[in-house]
This record gives sequence, structure tokens and C-alpha cells, in this order.
Amino acid sequence: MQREEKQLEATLHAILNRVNDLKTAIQALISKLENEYETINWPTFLDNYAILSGHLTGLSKILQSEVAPSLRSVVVLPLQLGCERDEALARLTEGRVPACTHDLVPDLLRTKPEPQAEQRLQQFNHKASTLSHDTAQKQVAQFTKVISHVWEIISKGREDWEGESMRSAGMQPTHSIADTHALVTAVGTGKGLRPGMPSMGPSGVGAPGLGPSRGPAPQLGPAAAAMPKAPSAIKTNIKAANQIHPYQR
Amino acid sequence: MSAANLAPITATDSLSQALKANIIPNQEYLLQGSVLDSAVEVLLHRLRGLCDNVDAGTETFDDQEVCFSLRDPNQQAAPLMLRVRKALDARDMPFQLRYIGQPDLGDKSRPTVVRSSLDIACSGMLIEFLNELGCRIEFEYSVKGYMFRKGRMKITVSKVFKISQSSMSPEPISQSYLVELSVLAPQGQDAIGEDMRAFADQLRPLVQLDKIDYKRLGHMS
Amino acid sequence: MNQAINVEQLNSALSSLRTVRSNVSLVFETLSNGLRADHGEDGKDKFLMELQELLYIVSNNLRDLEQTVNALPIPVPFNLGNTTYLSQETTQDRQALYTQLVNSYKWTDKIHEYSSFAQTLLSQNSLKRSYINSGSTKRRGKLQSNHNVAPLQVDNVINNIDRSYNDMKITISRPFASNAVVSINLSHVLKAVVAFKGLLMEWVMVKGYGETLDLWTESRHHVFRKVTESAHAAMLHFYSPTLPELAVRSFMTWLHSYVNLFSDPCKKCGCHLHHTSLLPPAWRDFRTLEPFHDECKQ
Amino acid sequence: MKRGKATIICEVKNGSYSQYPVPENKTGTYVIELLTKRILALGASQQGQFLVDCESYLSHPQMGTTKTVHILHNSEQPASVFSILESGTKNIHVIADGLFDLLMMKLSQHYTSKKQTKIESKGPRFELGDFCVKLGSVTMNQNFKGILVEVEYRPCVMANAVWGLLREFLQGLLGPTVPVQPTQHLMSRMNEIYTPIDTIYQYLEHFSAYRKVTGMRNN
Repeated sequence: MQREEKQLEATLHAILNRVNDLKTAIQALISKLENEYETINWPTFLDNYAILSGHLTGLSKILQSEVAPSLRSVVVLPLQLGCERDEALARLTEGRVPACTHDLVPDLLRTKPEPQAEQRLQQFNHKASTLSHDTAQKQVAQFTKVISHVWEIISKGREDWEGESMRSAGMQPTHSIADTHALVTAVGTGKGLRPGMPSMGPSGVGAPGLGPSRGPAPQLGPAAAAMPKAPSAIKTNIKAANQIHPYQR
Repeated sequence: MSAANLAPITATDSLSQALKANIIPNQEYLLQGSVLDSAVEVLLHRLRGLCDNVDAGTETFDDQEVCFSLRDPNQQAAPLMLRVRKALDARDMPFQLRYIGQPDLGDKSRPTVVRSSLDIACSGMLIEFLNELGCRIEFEYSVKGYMFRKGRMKITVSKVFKISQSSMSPEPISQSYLVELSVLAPQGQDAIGEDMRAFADQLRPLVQLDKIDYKRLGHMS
Repeated sequence: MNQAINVEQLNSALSSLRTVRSNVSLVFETLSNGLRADHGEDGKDKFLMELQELLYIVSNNLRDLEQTVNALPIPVPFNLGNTTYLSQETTQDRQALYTQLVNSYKWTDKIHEYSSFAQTLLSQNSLKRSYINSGSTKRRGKLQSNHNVAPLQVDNVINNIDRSYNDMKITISRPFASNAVVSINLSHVLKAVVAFKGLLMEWVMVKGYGETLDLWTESRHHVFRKVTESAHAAMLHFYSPTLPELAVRSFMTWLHSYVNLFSDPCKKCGCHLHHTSLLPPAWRDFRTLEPFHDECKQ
Repeated sequence: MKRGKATIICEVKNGSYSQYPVPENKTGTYVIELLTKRILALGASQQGQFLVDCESYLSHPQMGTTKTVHILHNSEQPASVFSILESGTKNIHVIADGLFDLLMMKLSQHYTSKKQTKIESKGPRFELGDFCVKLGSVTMNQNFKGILVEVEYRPCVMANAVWGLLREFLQGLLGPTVPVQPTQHLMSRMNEIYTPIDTIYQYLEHFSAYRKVTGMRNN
């Protein structure tokens, strides 16, 4: 018996916490709406709803879980109804419910949906259960179609808009993949930079590229004629020298 | 005897210490892209807004790069590539000798190309030295453009020119500027790659900076 | 008598000016305070009334002032020089004249003081190098022109000297207004910088080939500090205010003899290095230009 | 390039040091101590130690004519690596920053280090007026080889102008009978502005001589 009481207390405590969380979240939402409606960032404002729904699912989880059944067996009995202001109640509810009156109690202590709502729910359930599988599939397909169509429109709009913003800066496309590749291969492997051998890989075999003589070119003695920097006039020398330097082949 | 009179440690020792402490920046993180000539001004404008070294106007450079290769004597490994860069606009600056290893693109999750790299400042008769060392000139080109810095990142926007045989004015390779975003860092600092990605995104859609494997591109064509 | 009346009139004009000022400031004060509690219910009207009243007073005061001012005799204009324009600009910060005036006053005062000291000192001490003993007023005039020579003339003199040496490069710069600062590169041996006042040398600093040249920091090498000392001695030795060009030329000739600073041994002891100081012969005889160690020169 | 100061490096040999007969077994330390005493008596102050080392790499035999790359470090220029390539009669030098050593590791396929010829000169460093004197004992592979005395006269940048002065100083320090000769390299650069690489060349010349002697002995 005592154990059950304790459990009940713990459950109530948990529920109370959840409800309080929910309350503060709602308060925050309302105060935001009232005070910052001019500067509000709507996407972040929408996040508040996400928080609310998070709290709600948390609460319903507790209520559904196995800890709760004891609650079902607990009866709340309105002992006293009256029109006089009940200070204790007002304080408990932060001034929202000043008295336990007749018009409030049915709403506050309701355990089932309202009869009208219940009826409508039943209607819908019935409609859903009578629907054939095929029609359901058809409707789902239709729905997906509509959604994908909307998605297309939006993404196309975005593309247009981005293109527009680029064009408004006064340009057509600003880079070209082909140029990127040309430049990177040129710098990386020398493609297009070797005079006389247009597209030779880095390990190209054959006559060494004849670099034009450059600024402070080192003085090439006869011994250095093997070096590829020699002017083309002594090409024969290169061959001869290549035999001396087998690694140059 | 004071501490100053202690024997100096040998250069080899200090180098191996530095290696152990992993403070030698021998990895290059790289992203590449290009921008059409017509849009380069816009890009420069944007970079001026983003980068650090813009107080005294943009930094320009005009370099000549010669790429050497050194064959493996055992004919097993791929030839070693060495690059020499010299500033044409500041002739008294030392040469820059670079060793660049094979680029590693990694999988999709890696934000940048990573390749091992040694950047060595050199003076003296470097070209002749490399020639005598057994290196062979593979190709050469000149690059002229702008250099920006943002934190540790270096951004170059440059035009690549073919070196012309005669005294003709150098001929540009394409109608675009090469854009490179790179960081030199010690091994294992992969976090910088994310920063580079973030920075590259700031330049979109003007420039698309990407991991590009020039090796594969070279074979494709 | 006339003057006394003037003063009285001036006083009354000034006092009416003061009244105008105080009443105007009262207007502004009331305006800035705006509606007050004591204006009661229909405060707006009352406030306007009050303001009107005050403005009325001000206009009355202004009329008074105009009357008194008109009654004043027109004064003979003083010649105040530039200071007359002080009245044109009303904000203190923008004219910034006051501090300058004070400063220039201070400096003139100082110059006056120092020149009187200098005058007494010079009249007591008969300096050999100075022209004062000669007492000739003609020469005095000439000297002044040596302190204050046209830059072009200085350039000519120095460029002439520059042209006469192959291994000594002389360049002129003028970082401090009109006075030349001359830097000298003597072969690969040394660098020197000489500050000129007109055509008279004022300061010499000698440094090594690889060092950066400036007027005040000493060379980090002992030998060039020694040479700097010798150069100061030479500068004073060759000083001749009457023939400044000759002085400069002789100094340069003397300085040029340092071209063999490291290669020639001392004429007296025959050694490169002095045995105690371990310095090369850093002294050059003024006439023969022969190298000596500082310690060997007697 | 940074300008250097005229420097000569002089070798102290047992023979030429005859005035002070030195017992064979403790040459190195004894001579160094003796010279230290002398130079301190002249009024010098010790300013730390110095170290010059040299490692040589030989090209792979597959690569044709043998070439040698000498890599030298000098504690006076701690951030630099001096690299001299010996190819036939020509010497080509490059002065690089410290990472050049790493590049040599990358080139290990092409150029292999001759570890047993790693040679260094190490010892105290003195300052005396405008002179800087370094007394180095040379060791190759931990074996003592000899003593090299380096004298640097810092105010002057031309070896030609200051040669007499330096010789006088060295002979004053080592004794008048010591022959002081410029190395071949210095001879060719007497009229040029002296740079740190010139010091390195002088060391290399001396080091090579030591190695040659060793090689002959080994034969």
C-alpha cells in the first residue's frame, strides 16, 4: 500500500514537472509574440512550436506508460463547488482559476473528449475503415505527385533566383571547369608547357624538353652540355652525352 | 662557465628533435580552382574583404617556376619532382626550392588534397646545382598574380604563362586565373582542412575550389 | 579728459554687452528646460508668454547696446598683424594659435638669453679657430654666409670632391631641411656619414662596410670607433670658417687615405696590429697621410 | 646574401708546432688548452662554443660519373645549411634553410651518405677586440684528427686587404714559424667580398685533406 502511494507520488511529481515545462514554454511563446513581434525571426519562432510538441509528447508518454495505471484508478471528486473566490486555489493557479465554479469544473475535470468531438472522430474512423486499399494507394500517389511538383517549382525558383543574383553582379558564369583542369594539369604536370611535346606525361621518355635559356642562366661548360638546357643547336651532343649518363636515357 | 658556453647541438640533432616534436610543416593542404579573367576583379574584391594582409594594398607577385625531375636510379619509383621558384619582381630574394610528394585525395570525407611538401629557401647557384645533381628540366612557366593571407591560409590568384622562346610577350595558358588555397602544416593537423572548406565556401559561386587530381586528369586527356 | 570719457563709455558699452549675453543665455536656458511644473494646466501658453517676455527684454538690451556702441568714438585702428584675424575665427581649437604664440615667445626669449651668454663667453675666451679675434667685420659677414650657403653651392662643392675619387662614393641627402647629410662609401673598407651646416662640417660617424649608416649609433667594431675619434679630431683640425671649401676638401682627402686601413702597416712600428690594443693603424697624419697606430703617432 | 667577415682558417699541425713539443698521446686537448691560455692572456673572453660539421653524400653508381654532395653546418649561421656539389673540377654551392637536410633524406635513393667520413670541428670560441678566434679540434668518426684555428676579423670584408693583418695575428698567436697559407678557394676570392660560404669552402678544403690522409693510411 505504501509502495503504491510512493509510486503515485513519483508519477504525479513527474507529470507536474512536465506540465510546468509545458507551461513555461507556452509562456515564453506568448511573451515573444507580445513583446518581440516586430523583430521576431520567424524560423526560430517556429522552433518554439517544436519545443511545445516535444513537451506534449513527453507528457503523453508518461501518461501512457505502465507507471500510470494507478492514476486511472484514482478518482478526482469535486467536493465543493461555489461561486466564492477561493484564495488558495487562485494562488495555486496563479490567478487563472479564482473559484471552483460550475461552469469550469466539467471542462477541467473531463476525462473523455467532448461528445461532439467523439462523434466526429467516430465518423472519420468509420470513413477510413471503409476506404478500399486501391483508392488509398491512389490518393497517396496523387499526394506525392502534388508534393514533388511543388518541390520542383521551389527548387527551380531557387535556381533562377541564384542565377539572377549572379547576373545582377554583372557576370555570366565566373569559372569554367575546363579552364580549372587545364591550369591545374599545366602547373602540376607541365601539360601544354613543354615546347615541342604537347601532351606528354611527367614520365615522358624521349628528348628532354628544351627549356629556353632564362635570366641568369648558368654558364654551361662542355661537360654540362648533357643538360637539357642546352640550345637546340647542340642536339647531337645531347644524344652523345646521354650515353654517358645512362640514367637520363 | 656559463650556459652560453655549452657546446652547440649539431644540426642533425636539432632536426631530429624537431621531427620528433612534429613541428616541421611538411604537409600541404590544398584546394584548387579557377576564375575567368572577366570575374577576377570581383574575386579580388571579395578576397580583399575576407583576408588579413590587405592594409597596404594587395600583395602581388611575379614568379618563374622551373620543374625538375630526378629519376630513380633503380628505375623503380616514380621520378622525384623538384620545383624552383624565383621572384622576377624581387631579384635579390632567395630562390624557393620545393619538393612536392604525391597528392592524396583520400575519401569523400576529407576536405582537401594533402600532399607532403618541403619548402626550402635557397640562395646560390641553385639551378646549376640541380642540373649537376642529375636533375632534368621538365617544364617551366611563369606565374603572375596576387597573394592573400587569412590566418594560416594562403590564397593565390594567378595567371599562368608559357615562357616564350623569343622575346615575345609571354602567352597565357588560358582565359582564367588559377586560384589556390593552401596551408603548410605539420603532420596530423587535419582540422585545418575544415577551415579551408569553410573559407572556400565563402568564395562560391565565384570560384569552385575543389580537390583536383591532376594525375588522373593528365591521363584522361 | 577725452580719454576718461572714452573709458566710461567703453565701460557702459561693455556692461550692456554683458546684459545682452546674460539675457540671451537666459532665453536659451528657458528654452532648454521646456515646460515646467509651475506653468500649471495650460502650460503651453504660459511658457510661450514667458519666452516672448524674455525675447522682448533681449531686444531691448540689444537696442541699448547698439546705442552705446554708436556713441563710442571710432578708434584709430591698431596694427595687430596677424593677430587681428583672431577675431575672425571663434573656435579656440581651430586656430591653435595661442600655443604657437606662447612657444615662439618662449623661444625668442631663450635665444635672447643664450645669445647674451654666448656673447659674454666669447668675449672672454679667445678661441684660436674662431674669427672673432680678427675683429674684422668684413669677415664676420663672410662667415655668416658659410653657415647659410645655398644648397646648390654645397652640392657643387661635394660633387666636385666626389668626382675626384674613383673609389670613394659620396652621396648627399637632406633629411633635415636644407642642411646636407653626406654619406661616404670608401671602397669596401668603410662608410662614413658627415653632417653639414651650410659648408661647415658638424659631425662625423664612421662605420664598417656591412653596417647600416646613421648619424648617432657607433660602429660595433672597435677599429671604426677609433677611426671616428680620429675623424672628429681631423674635422676640428681642418676647421676653417673662412675657407670652408678647403676644409671640406682636405678632410675628404684625409678620409680617403683610410682606403688602406687594413692593408698598410704602421709607419713607426712596422706592424699591422698594435701589441696591446690589437687595432690596425687607425690614425692618419694630417699632412703626410701616413698610417700610424694611435699609440705610435708621437 | 648576408655579408661575412674576412676569415682565415689555419691548420695547426704537430710538426709546425715544434716550439712547444707536444707528447704524441695527448695532442688535442693539450694544444687547445695551451692556445686557450695564450689567447686569454691577450685579453680575450670566451663566448660560447662553436661547431662546424660536414657530411658527404655520394651519387648512386647508376647515375654515371660520381658526384659528391657535401652538406655542412656552421653554428655561426645556425639556420642555414650549406651544400656544396663536387662534380669533376667544378664546385657548386647552395645555401639553404634547415629543411634542406630533410630533402637530402628524400634523395637517399640517389645520394647515399658516407657515414664513416662524417667530420666536424668543435671547440671554444673567443672574442678579442674585433677578432673572433675559434679553436676547433677536428674529429672524424669520433677519432681525433687535428686542430683547426679559425680567425675572423670582423670589420673587414675583403680578404685581400686584411690578409697581412690576419697573418700577423695568427703568427702572434701560434708562433712565427707557423706557415699561414690561404686555401685554394680563398686565393681565388681574395678580391671579392667575403661571405659565409667562403668560410665553409675553407673548412671543406681542410676537411677533405684530413679525409685524404686517412684514406691513404687505411690503404
